Amino acid sequence: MKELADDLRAVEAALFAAAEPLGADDIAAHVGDGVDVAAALAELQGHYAGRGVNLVERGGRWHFQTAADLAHILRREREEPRRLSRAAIETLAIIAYHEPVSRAEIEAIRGVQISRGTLDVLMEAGWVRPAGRREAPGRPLTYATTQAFLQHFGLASRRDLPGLDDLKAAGLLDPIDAAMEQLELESGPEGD
Amino acid sequence: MKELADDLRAVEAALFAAAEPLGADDIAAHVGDGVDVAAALAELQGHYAGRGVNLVERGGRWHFQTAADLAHILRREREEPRRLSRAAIETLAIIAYHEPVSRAEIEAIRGVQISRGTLDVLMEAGWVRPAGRREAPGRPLTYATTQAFLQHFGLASRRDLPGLDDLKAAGLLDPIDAAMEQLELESGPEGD
Amino acid sequence: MDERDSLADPAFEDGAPVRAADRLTLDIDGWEGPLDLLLTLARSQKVDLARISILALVEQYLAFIADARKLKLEIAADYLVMAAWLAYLKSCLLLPKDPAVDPSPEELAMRLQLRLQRLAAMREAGARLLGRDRLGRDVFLRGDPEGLRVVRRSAWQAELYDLIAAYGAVRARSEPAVHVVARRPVMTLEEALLRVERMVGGRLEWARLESFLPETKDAEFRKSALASSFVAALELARKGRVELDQKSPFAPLFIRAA
Repeated sequence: MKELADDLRAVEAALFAAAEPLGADDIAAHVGDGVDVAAALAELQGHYAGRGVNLVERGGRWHFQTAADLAHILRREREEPRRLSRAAIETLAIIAYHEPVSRAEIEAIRGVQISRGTLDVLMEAGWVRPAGRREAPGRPLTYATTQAFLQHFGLASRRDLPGLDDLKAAGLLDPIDAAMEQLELESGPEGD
Repeated sequence: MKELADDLRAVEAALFAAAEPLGADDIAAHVGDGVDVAAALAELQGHYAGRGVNLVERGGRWHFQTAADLAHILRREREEPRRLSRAAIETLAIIAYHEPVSRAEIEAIRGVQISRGTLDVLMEAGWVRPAGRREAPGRPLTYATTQAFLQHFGLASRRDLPGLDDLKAAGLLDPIDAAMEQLELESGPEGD
Repeated sequence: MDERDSLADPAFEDGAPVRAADRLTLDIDGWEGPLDLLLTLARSQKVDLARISILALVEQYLAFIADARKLKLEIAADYLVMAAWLAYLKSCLLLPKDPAVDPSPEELAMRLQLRLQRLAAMREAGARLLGRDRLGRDVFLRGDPEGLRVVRRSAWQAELYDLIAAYGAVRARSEPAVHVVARRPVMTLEEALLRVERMVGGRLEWARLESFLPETKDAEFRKSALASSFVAALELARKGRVELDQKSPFAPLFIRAA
């Protein structure tokens, strides 16, 4: 093996040793200011591509994790981390694709009330957090996803949400009123 | 980067994800019987030699660990600005004006007992040092200020500390105590 | 998203079933609300939701609810509200167009279609999320990280002024406390006795007590002299040297030799 630059080794060691994903700032604080952390991260990511362990970025933080295709050899207990109800899964998806989003908005999309427990489960899992109040009548509380959500679902950022661009392009993430206006512009009223 | 053999990747991932060092048998149980675990371990060890993380064997069990020369980055010091407590600043002032001074003398001047922690804080700050024992009954340890003390407070020497007259003029002191003047006269050469 | 969606949408205009708090909702075969049921029925049309026949969908929904009623299943109110609204929509769609009606039935149908598309999109997105390589299920973090430690070191801070002020405070506190009471101008009882006795002498005419006081501009001293002279007069009266006379309480006090 070729000798690695000391900077690279230091960043590698810090990431390996860390119990939590590290931001570039955290890494710099450990390895010293003179290190080009961003360059080291990019190079390390290359080193580990195709290996049994990969370096991944999740919401601006980096960590090593095992390669996804090796799941079968590592999943000894075969335990599903957390079985989510259908309501919880839909609610999580609505929050992720629309955030920040209020409870009433979630209910409008699902067409039913969400029970108190649904949001609690998502917050307890650490995937959803309150994200401030909307400056609108009633000042409703809004919800958004967390860093842990990105980590758990293997997303480098919210832009990586599956199908996000398609949904946006189809106008399916816009309010219905906006979508209606759009439709009226594109074509006259359609009667099916 | 060259593609690693799947066997090697599997062994690498198993070792990485393990909560404790693994024997060759443990690894075989994960990755399957068809794998030459010993060969894979030897090759992996080569891969990681000279990196920030090494694959090491201890008593027949294998695990990853941070390269010995990088142990220092696992520990990061962070400075937190803290203000001295009232007891500490008074004790420091008494030492500065009366040094070398014993604990009992400090307490006599303060009129209040000082806790062990107070002197510890001042020594941790690097402003106070033990200054030998007094040739008196009980041979009490005495304390004095340090060069760092002078630097922190921007003093060229202890003689730059305002005298009692100055303090009085500034309204910081009630009528002068004769014993105090005596002490001020005694404060001879500084031994830093 | 917009809060108005749910409010403005006619499907939920009147009964506001989405908001009906604490109402017992009977899941019909596990559907989560009327929109969920509609979406399931729409799926059975096996066409793109964008091309779905809303009229056919309405027929299916109404038939479903009618069946459920025949079976005497208890149907949650929000399903019935939706059924009523859909029946209204159906009649509007079938009747000749009335341009005065706003929103038009076509627009209402389009809104319903959009809602179904949105719900379907989110349902699919949820499934795709859950199917990803999830941490702790498909991919794993290092099992036994050494951990990074942050050692907090206190950077102690204090200003020179704090130091000096503290010293001043210590010295001030440890000063022996000596209380000096300023001497007030007083006339003692002894002085008053001598003075009053001397001045009364052998005079037999009445004289006011005030006439025995020394000349002074010091109000404090005058008060003291008055008090002492009064006590002196009482003492002299007790010994039979003087007589006292006062017409009424607080009236002037007169003295003469006995």
